[in-house]
Amino acid sequence: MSTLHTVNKSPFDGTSLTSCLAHCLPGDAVILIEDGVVAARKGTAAATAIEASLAQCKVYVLGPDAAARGMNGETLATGVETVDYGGFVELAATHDRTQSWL
Amino acid sequence: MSTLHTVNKSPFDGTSLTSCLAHCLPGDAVILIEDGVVAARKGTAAATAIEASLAQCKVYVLGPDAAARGMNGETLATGVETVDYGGFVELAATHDRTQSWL
Amino acid sequence: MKFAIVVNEGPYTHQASDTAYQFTKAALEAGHEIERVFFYHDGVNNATRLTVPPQDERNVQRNWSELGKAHGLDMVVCIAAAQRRGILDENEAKRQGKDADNIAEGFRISGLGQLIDAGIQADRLVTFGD
Amino acid sequence: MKFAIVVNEGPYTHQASDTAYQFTKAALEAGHEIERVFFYHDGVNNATRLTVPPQDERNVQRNWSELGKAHGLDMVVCIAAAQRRGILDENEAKRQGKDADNIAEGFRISGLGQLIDAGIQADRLVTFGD
Amino acid sequence: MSDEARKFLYVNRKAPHGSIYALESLEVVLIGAAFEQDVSLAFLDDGVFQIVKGQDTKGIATKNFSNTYRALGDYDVRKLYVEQESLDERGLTVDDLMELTHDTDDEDDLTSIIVVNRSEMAKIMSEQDVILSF
Amino acid sequence: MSDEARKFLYVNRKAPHGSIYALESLEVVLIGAAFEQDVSLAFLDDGVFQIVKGQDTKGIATKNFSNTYRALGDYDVRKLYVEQESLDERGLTVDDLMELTHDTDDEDDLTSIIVVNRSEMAKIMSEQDVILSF
Repeated sequence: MSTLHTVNKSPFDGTSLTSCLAHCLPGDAVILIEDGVVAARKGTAAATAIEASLAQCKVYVLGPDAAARGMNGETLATGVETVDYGGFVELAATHDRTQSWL
Repeated sequence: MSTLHTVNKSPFDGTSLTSCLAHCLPGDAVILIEDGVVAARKGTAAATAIEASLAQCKVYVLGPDAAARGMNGETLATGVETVDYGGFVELAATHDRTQSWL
Repeated sequence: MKFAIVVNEGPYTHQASDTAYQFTKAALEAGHEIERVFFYHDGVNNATRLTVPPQDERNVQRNWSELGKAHGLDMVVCIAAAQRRGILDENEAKRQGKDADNIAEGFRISGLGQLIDAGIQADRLVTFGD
Repeated sequence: MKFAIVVNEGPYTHQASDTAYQFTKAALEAGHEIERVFFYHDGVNNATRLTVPPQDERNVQRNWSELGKAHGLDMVVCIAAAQRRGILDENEAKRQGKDADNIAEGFRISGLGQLIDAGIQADRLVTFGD
Repeated sequence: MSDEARKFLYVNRKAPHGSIYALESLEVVLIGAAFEQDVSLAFLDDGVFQIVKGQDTKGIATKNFSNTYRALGDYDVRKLYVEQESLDERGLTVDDLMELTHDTDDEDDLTSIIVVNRSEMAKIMSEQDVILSF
Repeated sequence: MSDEARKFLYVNRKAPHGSIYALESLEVVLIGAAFEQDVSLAFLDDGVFQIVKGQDTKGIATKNFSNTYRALGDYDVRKLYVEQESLDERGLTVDDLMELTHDTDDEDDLTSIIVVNRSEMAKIMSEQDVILSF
């Protein structure tokens, strides 16, 4: 039994990523979407928090949202995987429930 | 020349109060409105940040919003003054400009 | 697999409705079923036919209407949220004594029970908002 | 003193429109002038006459219309924001080939220039949003 | 899937009155009660402010729906999970919260408020069929 | 008061594309240019993401308005203040930003981007007649 968590806010603007990561359990996954993708830009405090979470859950970034914000493979934190909308759907299907950290 | 800053978000949910306080100058005033009032509840990290700012600027809380969130004089951080909508207008009139930290 | 989609934000101000649309489209393309799309809170504002977005921008409302038509989606607008925000169909307009209605093709107005029901019927419920 | 008021959020979802209303009312009561109230972004959604809020709640749209009437306020709805969100007056509806309009009494639709102009004419500009 | 009771969790993370989410969450919970599912509410982050006592909305001229939380027990909504860490960070204790109870067959009403720590809250979330976020 | 140029500051604190504010701010600035006021733009907090280079919105099917920032110089909008601390916190340097310039009478185009620290930004804000927040 595992959860896909979605985070759509910037960690510099709000605390939803922090709260999400604090409630993730082993086997869960987090997908960063919309403005939430900026958390995955490497070299920031948010990216460090994400990298620390990777020991227990997977972290994904929605590629189209990352590209819109000028991010690409090179600027992405280590260990974060990129998916498209189809990959997002697949993650929602393969986890038992989805929780949106709005 | 002074500024009235308005902050309408909870400091536990977002970073606008932090950013506002970092851009306040001596003689400025900050008014906490809407969900922003919860920053003035005493005994929190936000209240401590506000109390530290009082050396250079005044901090007000919009009373009707505080009451709506169950706050009263006893639960308010030291040095924060309460005003009603008329007092809010007065503050906007007596400062040279208003800046909303949305 | 059956998905229920919840849209909490209106068009343009936030990206939530766009993301919900792209997700729904991708789910259909992957062969999943959409049990219902439920428009809630400001999400009801996706359902007005009176929008006229700039020609060089996407048309959020029309995207939903067209996707709904192509796939026979059940697109439900929360009645309580719609009444607060001025989204009405012909019946509601009459019942409330209003002189106009504005609901777009493919949407229907119904109660919050449809949200609970979607949660019961679908395998997965995904919420998009702010 | 002359105030310009900017309202960036629609009714009910956020408190911004309520706060702007209370501020405007208090400013008038204190003898100040209101140069203009400018409804921008989702704030244009305050200007639809089709809302039917629950009877035990305040009527945000009617509050504005009544305050505007009582004090002759210039309440301007940003045309670009209004078009994206489906707020139309009779002229705009005709021009855009829409079969209905929904603007409420006391509001007028105009351009973003009216916001700049308000900033130039007023002594103080106060923005309410999210 | 529709024949057995599903576990619904309503997650409340926002302060009341500044936005409509607290009120709307309460409305769905009350309507949802008729569906006889297994309902829980979670109050964490700024959501804990929703059930603080002494809320008085006269000054902002909006509806004071905070008393409606007291009706939850009558609708058989008995599990209100409140996160301890969220209270702590906001300078609140359980004494600052409204007394929210439900009837029982024997003797006194029982409290519906269940204070849990963050990892217990995470576990509760992980046991749900449907999570509705407000 | 209306006969002399007023100092207008457009304050941009939100990331682009997740909400409409960046686009709307740009629209007002361009329209406002006709009013011949003294216009400045401030990019701080997540607002610095608005002028990051390489934005590609094809995948989210929205309008890529980021190139429009390049037109600001043609509208005589020449003061784009960017806060250093905001860049630092987001792992950005000025090299990650678009090159935004304006014409001058002599020789080459000049950059419109003026990187300032937080206390300089506070001072710039304190010198304005009107602040529009996005």
